[in-house]
Amino acid sequence: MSTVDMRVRVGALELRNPVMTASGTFGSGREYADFVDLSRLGAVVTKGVSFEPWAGNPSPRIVETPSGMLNSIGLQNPGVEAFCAGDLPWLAQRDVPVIVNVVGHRADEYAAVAERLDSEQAVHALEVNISCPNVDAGGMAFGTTCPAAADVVRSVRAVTSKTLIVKLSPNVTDVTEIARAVEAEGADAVSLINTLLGMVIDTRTFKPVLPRGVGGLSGPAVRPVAVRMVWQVAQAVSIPVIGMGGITCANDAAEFMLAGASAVAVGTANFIDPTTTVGVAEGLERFCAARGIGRVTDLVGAAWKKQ
Amino acid sequence: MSTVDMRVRVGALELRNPVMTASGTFGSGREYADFVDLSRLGAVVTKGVSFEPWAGNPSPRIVETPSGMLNSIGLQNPGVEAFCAGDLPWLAQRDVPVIVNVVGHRADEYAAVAERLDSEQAVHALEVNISCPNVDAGGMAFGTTCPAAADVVRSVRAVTSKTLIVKLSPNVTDVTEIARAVEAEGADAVSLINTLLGMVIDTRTFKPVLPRGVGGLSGPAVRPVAVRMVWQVAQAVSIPVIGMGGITCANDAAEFMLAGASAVAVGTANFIDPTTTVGVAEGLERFCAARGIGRVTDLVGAAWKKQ
Amino acid sequence: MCTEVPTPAIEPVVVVSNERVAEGVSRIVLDAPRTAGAVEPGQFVHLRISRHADFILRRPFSVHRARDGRIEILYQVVGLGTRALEDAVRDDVMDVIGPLGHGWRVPDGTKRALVVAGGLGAAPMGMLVERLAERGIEVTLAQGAPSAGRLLARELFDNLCSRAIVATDDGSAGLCGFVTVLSAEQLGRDRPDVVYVCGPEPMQRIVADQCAGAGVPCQVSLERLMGCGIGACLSCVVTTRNGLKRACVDGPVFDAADVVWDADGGQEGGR
Amino acid sequence: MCTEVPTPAIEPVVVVSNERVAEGVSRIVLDAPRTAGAVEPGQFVHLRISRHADFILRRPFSVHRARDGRIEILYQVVGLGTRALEDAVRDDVMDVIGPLGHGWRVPDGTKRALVVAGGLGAAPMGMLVERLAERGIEVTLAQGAPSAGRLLARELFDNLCSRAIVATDDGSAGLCGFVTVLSAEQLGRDRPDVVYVCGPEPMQRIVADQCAGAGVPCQVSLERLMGCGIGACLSCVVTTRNGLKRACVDGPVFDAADVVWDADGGQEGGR
Ligand SMILES: Cc1cc2nc3c(=O)[nH]c(=O)nc-3n(C[C@H](O)[C@H](O)[C@H](O)COP(=O)(O)OP(=O)(O)OC[C@H]3O[C@@H](n4cnc5c(N)ncnc54)[C@H](O)[C@@H]3O)c2cc1C
Ligand SMILES: Cc1cc2nc3c(=O)[nH]c(=O)nc-3n(C[C@H](O)[C@H](O)[C@H](O)COP(=O)(O)OP(=O)(O)OC[C@H]3O[C@@H](n4cnc5c(N)ncnc54)[C@H](O)[C@@H]3O)c2cc1C
Ligand SMILES: Cc1cc2nc3c(=O)[nH]c(=O)nc-3n(C[C@H](O)[C@H](O)[C@H](O)COP(=O)(O)O)c2cc1C
Ligand SMILES: Cc1cc2nc3c(=O)[nH]c(=O)nc-3n(C[C@H](O)[C@H](O)[C@H](O)COP(=O)(O)O)c2cc1C
Ligand code: FES
Ligand code: FES
Repeated sequence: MSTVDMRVRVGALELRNPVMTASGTFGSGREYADFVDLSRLGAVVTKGVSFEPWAGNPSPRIVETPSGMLNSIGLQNPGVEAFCAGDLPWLAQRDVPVIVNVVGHRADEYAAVAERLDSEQAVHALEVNISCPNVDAGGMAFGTTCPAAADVVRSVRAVTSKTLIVKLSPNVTDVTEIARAVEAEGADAVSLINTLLGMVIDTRTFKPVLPRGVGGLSGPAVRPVAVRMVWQVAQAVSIPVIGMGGITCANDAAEFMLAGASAVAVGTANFIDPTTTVGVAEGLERFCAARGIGRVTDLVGAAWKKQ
Repeated sequence: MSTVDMRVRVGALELRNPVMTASGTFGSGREYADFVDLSRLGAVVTKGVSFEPWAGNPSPRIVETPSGMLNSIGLQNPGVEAFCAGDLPWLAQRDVPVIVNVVGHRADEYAAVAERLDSEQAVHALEVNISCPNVDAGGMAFGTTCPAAADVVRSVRAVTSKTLIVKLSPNVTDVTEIARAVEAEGADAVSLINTLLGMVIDTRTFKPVLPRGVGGLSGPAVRPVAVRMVWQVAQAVSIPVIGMGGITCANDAAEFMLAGASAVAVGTANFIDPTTTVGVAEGLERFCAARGIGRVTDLVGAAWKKQ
Repeated sequence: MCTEVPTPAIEPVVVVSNERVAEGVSRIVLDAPRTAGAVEPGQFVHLRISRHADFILRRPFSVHRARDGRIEILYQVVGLGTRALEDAVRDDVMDVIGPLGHGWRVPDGTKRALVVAGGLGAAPMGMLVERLAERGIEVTLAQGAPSAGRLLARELFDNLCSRAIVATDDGSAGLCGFVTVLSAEQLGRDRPDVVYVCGPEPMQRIVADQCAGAGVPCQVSLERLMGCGIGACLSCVVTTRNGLKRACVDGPVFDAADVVWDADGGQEGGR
Repeated sequence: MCTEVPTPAIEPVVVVSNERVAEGVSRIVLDAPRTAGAVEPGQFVHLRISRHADFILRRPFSVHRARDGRIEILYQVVGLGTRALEDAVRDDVMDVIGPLGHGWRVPDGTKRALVVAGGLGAAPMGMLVERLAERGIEVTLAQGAPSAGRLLARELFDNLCSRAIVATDDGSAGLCGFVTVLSAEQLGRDRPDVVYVCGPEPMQRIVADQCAGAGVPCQVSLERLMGCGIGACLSCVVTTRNGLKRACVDGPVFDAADVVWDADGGQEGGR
């Protein structure tokens, strides 16, 4: 086999390779089991889980845009209890670290979910989503100011000893400021980017296509913005960065790692090719092998680190 | 001919139709004269003009991205005197309003350019660019905080009675805040969006493709973000909004007008089809005619205005 | 049928033919042995129209018929994807994920079925009518379209249905009016054991109401914008009496009695 | 030539043929009557490869030859656009903006010319050699490539040049080594009135230095990433002794003596 060491660390977690799934684009992992051997992924990140069940937003919930899409799913999910009873036991049987994406309307709701999950051995890490643009209360509102972001992270940190990842919003003037604020509150890693706030108006009906008006932009279209933010954040904090936004192939993933990401996540691309994640993982290994790079971690930040 | 009234107002300016050129993508207009009858456009917006000559950034200055491109031109221009001696007299002979994009490293430099142009009859309006991501001093730095934006606009307003448009940056948490700040200082209109800050890293060299690292993302990829911001700003201010970002056809232009833009500008699309501007103007007229819309201004904000 | 859902897979497919079959509607035939062998009536494929790449998502299409290792899709050109599909020529390579979703169910003891198809709603009915005919079930078809030139799959339906009646908006064939007039008549006259409906959602809803009134089980096939097509993204939800369901895996065929019409998705604000 | 620049225009073009002509290099022939009639040696077209739309910008290509209303382009597959170009087949429709740029100039009284082409640098030399031959100018060609299989347009050059000498990196044809060895020899031996150079920029620079040393006028054809292709966007700047020039309208051919190598664009920071 290969001689490339593909392992990476995110907090206390060691991943067998840097390729994870982006929250909300991979269901609970179960939906992709026909296409992907989950044990070949670095980690599975679940969709957002709230304390109570959330119904999500009205339809239509997606619309395609040039090289991307808007979504307005609105974090529909059955709540943390149903998650622990349903998807989690199934995931626990797979040989892959499980990271649960945590959402809430208020800081104490985030904490309640985190507390409930803290006791679940099958959960390896939490990803606190303070960046979903598709809910009125909570979500992105927490991710766009330092005090609000700090507040959520503090509440969650207080109730969990699991690896704590904070998912950042790109809809800010200075993403490094938010990254530093959550690092200061004890985040073990940051992940970025969540979706960019966007809108499509239907020129036949004269109304926005999505009932809520705005939605979250993802896919290749946003990749340059995501790479730029990873580059900025990786130089601003000393915790690991998980990079995502428009990754479709190993080359895209390498771009994020060179920008400073210790791990990467594949989102929208799963919809086009459900095997993208494994393809990226294998491709990244070949990418390193072809260049005589012995450890995938050697890529991390190579675009700016002094040799 | 048609019965659609295509005229729109931007400050004291009346344009024969809502379609302008986006600064920096249409040269001084002269370069497109082989392809476009300038008198069929609403206005020509020139590239950025500074007080002293600027050399711009090192090459390469552009890189293509999914449905878009990054540029790092860096506002290369011969300075306001050379502009007034060279391009301006040529433009003055065309039957089209001329809007000059004004740049500076400091507020007083912006004012110096504005003051010089104030005496030029051939200049119909100024577009103050506080949103260029491709210069270290000035540019976007002014467009991302309210006090800095207000400062530049105040300085310029003090020295010119011409129609004053302020070009806003999308790289902010809340674009409506900046829009309101410049409105309060006497801006007659706002234009948005300038480019999103992005980066592409070359996976062969392991370095950013652009020597400055970051560049400005434009083209269809950014359209959903631009439409969203126009929608937000048009509802937040009472001055006209000029919308741009990824417009390639009349349908795209209509989307911006429905979102609340009183006029639109075509940028990156000129590179692919140099006749795009006239095509958009004609198409917009057909768009209205086909729907029995008598005045193009009836489109403005129709996606959110109460009937 | 469809109690055992065949495992979906990604299958590269090759275009065999692609041509107009009615006003504004084309039929594309794809060489797709795996999918053709596994697909059940009412299921769909998620198609990647790969030569044109300025859109990125797949597009879902019902399998109209499947035989000899090939699948047939009837499609109408409505936007970017279907315009690109129309440009495909013989030997172009694409790929599908399929077969996907839960298709039509035939209740035990069914002797007589009514199939109601409006416009493109005829697309998922091809395999269904074939299957019903195979099982010796007597099929009445009520088909509607804007005009005679837009009635789809006439030959197939005429051959396999005991009765095929049509309605057109402009009266250019059959009854001048909506297909829902025909379905109402049929339900009154000749009580079927089950009714299958596909077409514009308002029409499906009217037929569902007619069936509810007549006490006849009714199945509808619902279309939603789809991201993943495999149950992961929650873009395709349908509101049912049992909560939100995903059209791509729980449907596209639903029991009409379960559907809560006009109420898709959660409340505003995601609370 | 090229004192009067023909007005550029957008012209729809149709693919006549598209095939491999050397290792990694293809030739596409386009039906383009207007451009073919107006183009001068050294000019280029800005090509929109329209059937593949996940890239959006045009791509610039030199016109290798132009006759009978057709233009020929020699191209190497290096990325997205050229990969798509390789997929084009007869009768595909694209469009070009052209002819663009300032081409090669022939100084008055020229009797002997040296043409130095490295790799794809042979592309803009086709029309040039034809034109020089027409005017009875004696042409020596020094051509380099990685290997014999990558030497382009051999027939054309052999027919029209008084002398054609080659160098390959692997020695599979001609001299084993760089073409700059040949150009140095030629300059020493048989003093030409003008030298034309195209190829990788470091090679062009070496030849330019050789010419400067020998006191022979030298023209180089520079490549830059191009946005608009018509002088508007300033993405293609070349640093010259007379300031920044745009490769698309002021070039791509420049007097080597004017070029400031390795210094493109302004200072960091745009000040
Ligand atoms: C399970 C399923 C089976 C289908 N079977 C068929 C079939 O057999 N034949 C056929 O022609 N079509 C079928 N469709 C619809 C088909 O998927 C769409 O017409 C197609 O995706 C449109 O793609 P486009 O790129 O051409 O249009 P787009 O550019 O994506 O959209 C054009 C317009 O059509 C609307 N639209 C697109 N998709 C849908 C949809 N699914 N429901 C409602 N409105 C939509 C959009 O909102 C937009 O207004 C099916 C859909 C589903 C969910
Ligand atoms: C005036 C002019 C004439 C040209 N004539 C020819 C010709 O006759 N035959 C030919 O094969 N090519 C020619 N080129 C180069 C050709 O334009 C590029 O190879 C082509 O644009 C690459 O497109 P792509 O999408 O395949 O590559 P991309 O995916 O755009 O890029 C692939 C790689 O090539 C690099 N690259 C792309 N374009 C250039 C460029 N212009 N200069 C330097 N590096 C570049 C990119 O930085 C990237 O690393 C010419 C360029 C110019 C400016
Ligand atoms: C349909 C959809 C649903 C998403 N749901 C979530 C979510 O529940 N929680 C979250 O943190 N991010 C969510 N995201 C954002 C993605 O995880 C990711 O950050 C973003 O899409 C950018 O990556 P991509 O371009 O690869 O998709 C969602 C994205 C999409 C497209
Ligand atoms: C090559 C290039 C140069 C630009 N130069 C300027 C400039 O000088 N001043 C300015 O305000 N905006 C400049 N812009 C931004 C455009 O005017 C416009 O705001 C942006 O590109 C979004 O529109 P588009 O997507 O239609 O290109 C430039 C954009 C490009 C692509
Ligand atoms: S399309 Fe993704 S869940 Fe149905
Ligand atoms: S390519 Fe735009 S100026 Fe040369």
